[in-house]
Amino acid sequence: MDGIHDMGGMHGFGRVPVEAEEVFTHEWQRRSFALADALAWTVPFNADQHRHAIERLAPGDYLTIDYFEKWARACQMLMQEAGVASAEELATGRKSFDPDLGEHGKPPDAATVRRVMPRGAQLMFPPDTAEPAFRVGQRVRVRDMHVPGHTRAPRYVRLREGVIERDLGVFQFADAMARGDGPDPQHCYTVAFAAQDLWGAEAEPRGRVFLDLWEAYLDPA
Amino acid sequence: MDGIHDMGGMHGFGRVPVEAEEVFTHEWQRRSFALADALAWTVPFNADQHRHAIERLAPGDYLTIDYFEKWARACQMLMQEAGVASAEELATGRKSFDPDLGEHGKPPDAATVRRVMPRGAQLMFPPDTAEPAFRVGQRVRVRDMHVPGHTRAPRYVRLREGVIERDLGVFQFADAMARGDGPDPQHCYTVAFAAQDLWGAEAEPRGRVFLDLWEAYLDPA
Amino acid sequence: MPHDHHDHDPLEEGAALRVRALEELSVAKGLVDPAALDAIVEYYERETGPRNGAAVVARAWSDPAYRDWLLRDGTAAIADMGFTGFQGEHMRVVENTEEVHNVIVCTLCSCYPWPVLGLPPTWYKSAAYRARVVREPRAVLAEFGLELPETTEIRVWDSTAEIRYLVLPRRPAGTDALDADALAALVTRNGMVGTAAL
Amino acid sequence: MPHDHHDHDPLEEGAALRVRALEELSVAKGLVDPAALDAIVEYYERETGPRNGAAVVARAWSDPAYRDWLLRDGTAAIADMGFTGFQGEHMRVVENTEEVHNVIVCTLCSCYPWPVLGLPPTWYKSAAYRARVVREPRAVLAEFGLELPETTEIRVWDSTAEIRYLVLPRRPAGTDALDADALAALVTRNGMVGTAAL
Repeated sequence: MDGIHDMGGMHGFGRVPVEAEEVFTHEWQRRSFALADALAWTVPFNADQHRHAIERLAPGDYLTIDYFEKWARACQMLMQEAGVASAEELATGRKSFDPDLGEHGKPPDAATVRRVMPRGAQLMFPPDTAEPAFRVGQRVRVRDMHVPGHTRAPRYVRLREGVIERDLGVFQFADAMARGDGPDPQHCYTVAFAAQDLWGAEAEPRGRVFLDLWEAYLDPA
Repeated sequence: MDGIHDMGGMHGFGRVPVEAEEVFTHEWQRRSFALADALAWTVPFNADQHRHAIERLAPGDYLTIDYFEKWARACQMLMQEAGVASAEELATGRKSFDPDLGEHGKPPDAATVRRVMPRGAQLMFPPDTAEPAFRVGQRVRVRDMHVPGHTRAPRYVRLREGVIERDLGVFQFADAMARGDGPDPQHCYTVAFAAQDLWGAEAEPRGRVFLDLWEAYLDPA
Repeated sequence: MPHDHHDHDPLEEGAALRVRALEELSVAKGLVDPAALDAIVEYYERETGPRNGAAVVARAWSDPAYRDWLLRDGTAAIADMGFTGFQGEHMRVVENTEEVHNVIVCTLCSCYPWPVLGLPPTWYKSAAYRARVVREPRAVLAEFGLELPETTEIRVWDSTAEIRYLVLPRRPAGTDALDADALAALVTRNGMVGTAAL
Repeated sequence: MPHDHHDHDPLEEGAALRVRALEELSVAKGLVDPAALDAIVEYYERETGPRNGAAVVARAWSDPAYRDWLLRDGTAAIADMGFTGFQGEHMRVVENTEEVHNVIVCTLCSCYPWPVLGLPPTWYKSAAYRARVVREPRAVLAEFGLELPETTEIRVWDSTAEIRYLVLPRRPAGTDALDADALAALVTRNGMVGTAAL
């Protein structure tokens, strides 16, 4: 979606709050972060779905509410959409029904999360899962996409030409994961864009911006 | 500027509040509207400068505060920038100095505004002020512009091709007017874009979007 | 209080105070004459508005020569009715037909033809309308209750420069006997923006 | 309270209550185990963070073979130090040199290499940083107090997919005698994001 989250290159945000060095300033932010992690197991949802839920917040809210409150509100959206909680329960905080957790069963305990956290997620597929359409050094152009859902090709590179800098291998595809359509494994590439091709002659002649882009986003230039 | 005001085509804003039919719901909104009109004479500022001041509000504010409060805040910005009011005066509402109104002299009285309002502004120049670079029917492409200030070519047509539908004649140029650089008179054209050229195959095959674009925004396709 | 912002916006409560303070400061500094403010509000509320546009539309429906002039030179034909002024200096009238439906927007701010329609309603200034009507006009019009045949070509006019647009709606059937005043009474603001049919 | 939002945001006051209500509801519905929440917070606060990244950097400065491995296969070389997990499954390390300065961002959200840097600071998640560093990196770096020579090529890495980035800063002069622990103490988080030099 061409949403407010896609802000790369936008003007008007003022100076960077460089002095805001902290991760958490309130205890509730820690709880919100941990809740998003833990609820992902049982609701369930994946990271792309959580990101997309944040993107779907009203743009005025997206720009003005606390980062960790956005995480919590995204969880609430996903819980309601998954049917494990009702709008009324989420508004009042009072349980009115027990969700059918089905195959997911019990929520993970401390030992389980402690074991899984250092492992992370399985995001890649064997190299022979898909042939690459592009080779390193090839010029590519970002497709003029109009994805209504989650996508990871920012507007600022759309229709722009760059060069394949690295073939990263075969990865699950965020757009498909966010739709709940499975991994749609495909090559992902690091693509180098000349700053002037993105921002015009005012940009630095030798500046470059690198993005990791799935094959579905690219055409040969 | 590629600011939050440039929202044509953005996703995430939800349904249109079709039931919000009113112009004013509070008396202070009427006063804010009239203040912007009246202050334009004496601060002074032109319509493009007032639009640009609204665009320069913090994006989170732009999306969340009342329309007529944005008008008032834009006036405050322009008053401060023109040196006719200080930040402290604007914060407290208490006068600390008399501005030098110079050539503008006294603010217009009721009879003066009543006489001028039905006349409007002089926005056009004689046809021989500038030769047109394009003719009706010609294909054009919107330049890949990176204007840090006010501009009236939305992002959603940038790099897109359209057809000159009408030569509107010679107009003052909003980008230059907003900079305070004078009118930079040039032809302005109505340009027709196929909806599918803007939004892809999901758009209607016969849909079209028309924009009025100054010559400085356009290249031959 | 159907404002184009969130219910939880705290600025709302203070806005009236802040605007009053700005007015008082501006008066104290000799920048505005309060009587001029009254005159401005009175002018736009009394002498502009959709009744002006409706009169233009009714005359165009009643007088083929006027209709042709209006479509050819909207500025002059509308000025002939006495409707002139800021945000109406250069007018173009676009005509709805059986094949074509027109709709007006200003994606970048809130440009609108003040002399013939007055100041814009809240929905016209909303982010949702501005963002969506250029991209999915049919879906937006459906939210207004206007379901157009699939065969209708939709033309969206984004008011990005100094031209202001007015839609000439289709004349309702069964109105042959009506005079201009009766016809004008049928014409709605949304009909002249293109978010309604008549 | 240096949050990335406006001082007048009314949501702030209620956020703690709302998040507590969400936790209690989630526990009541059997969706989370509160002890798991404690474990998650404790894990990320104690076992991830810039000290991990600093150890990687110090080893790369001290051991040319490790440095080569780190730049060739960041994932494996970092895993060799024991730093693995969510948001660090696939790592690339980009090296600052006299000619090249690297800086990391996630314009679309807040992707960041958790195992080696912990969770991101507020400025990294700010709209200003996300919007501006891809367009005007030199101006943004100057706001952090980092003035680069005009001849330095700036490379911006926008974390749009599953790779997470770590900047290998230049080793400060006069540190030949330092051991790995002493070197690691010189390495800052901003140095490993690219918004500071060391």
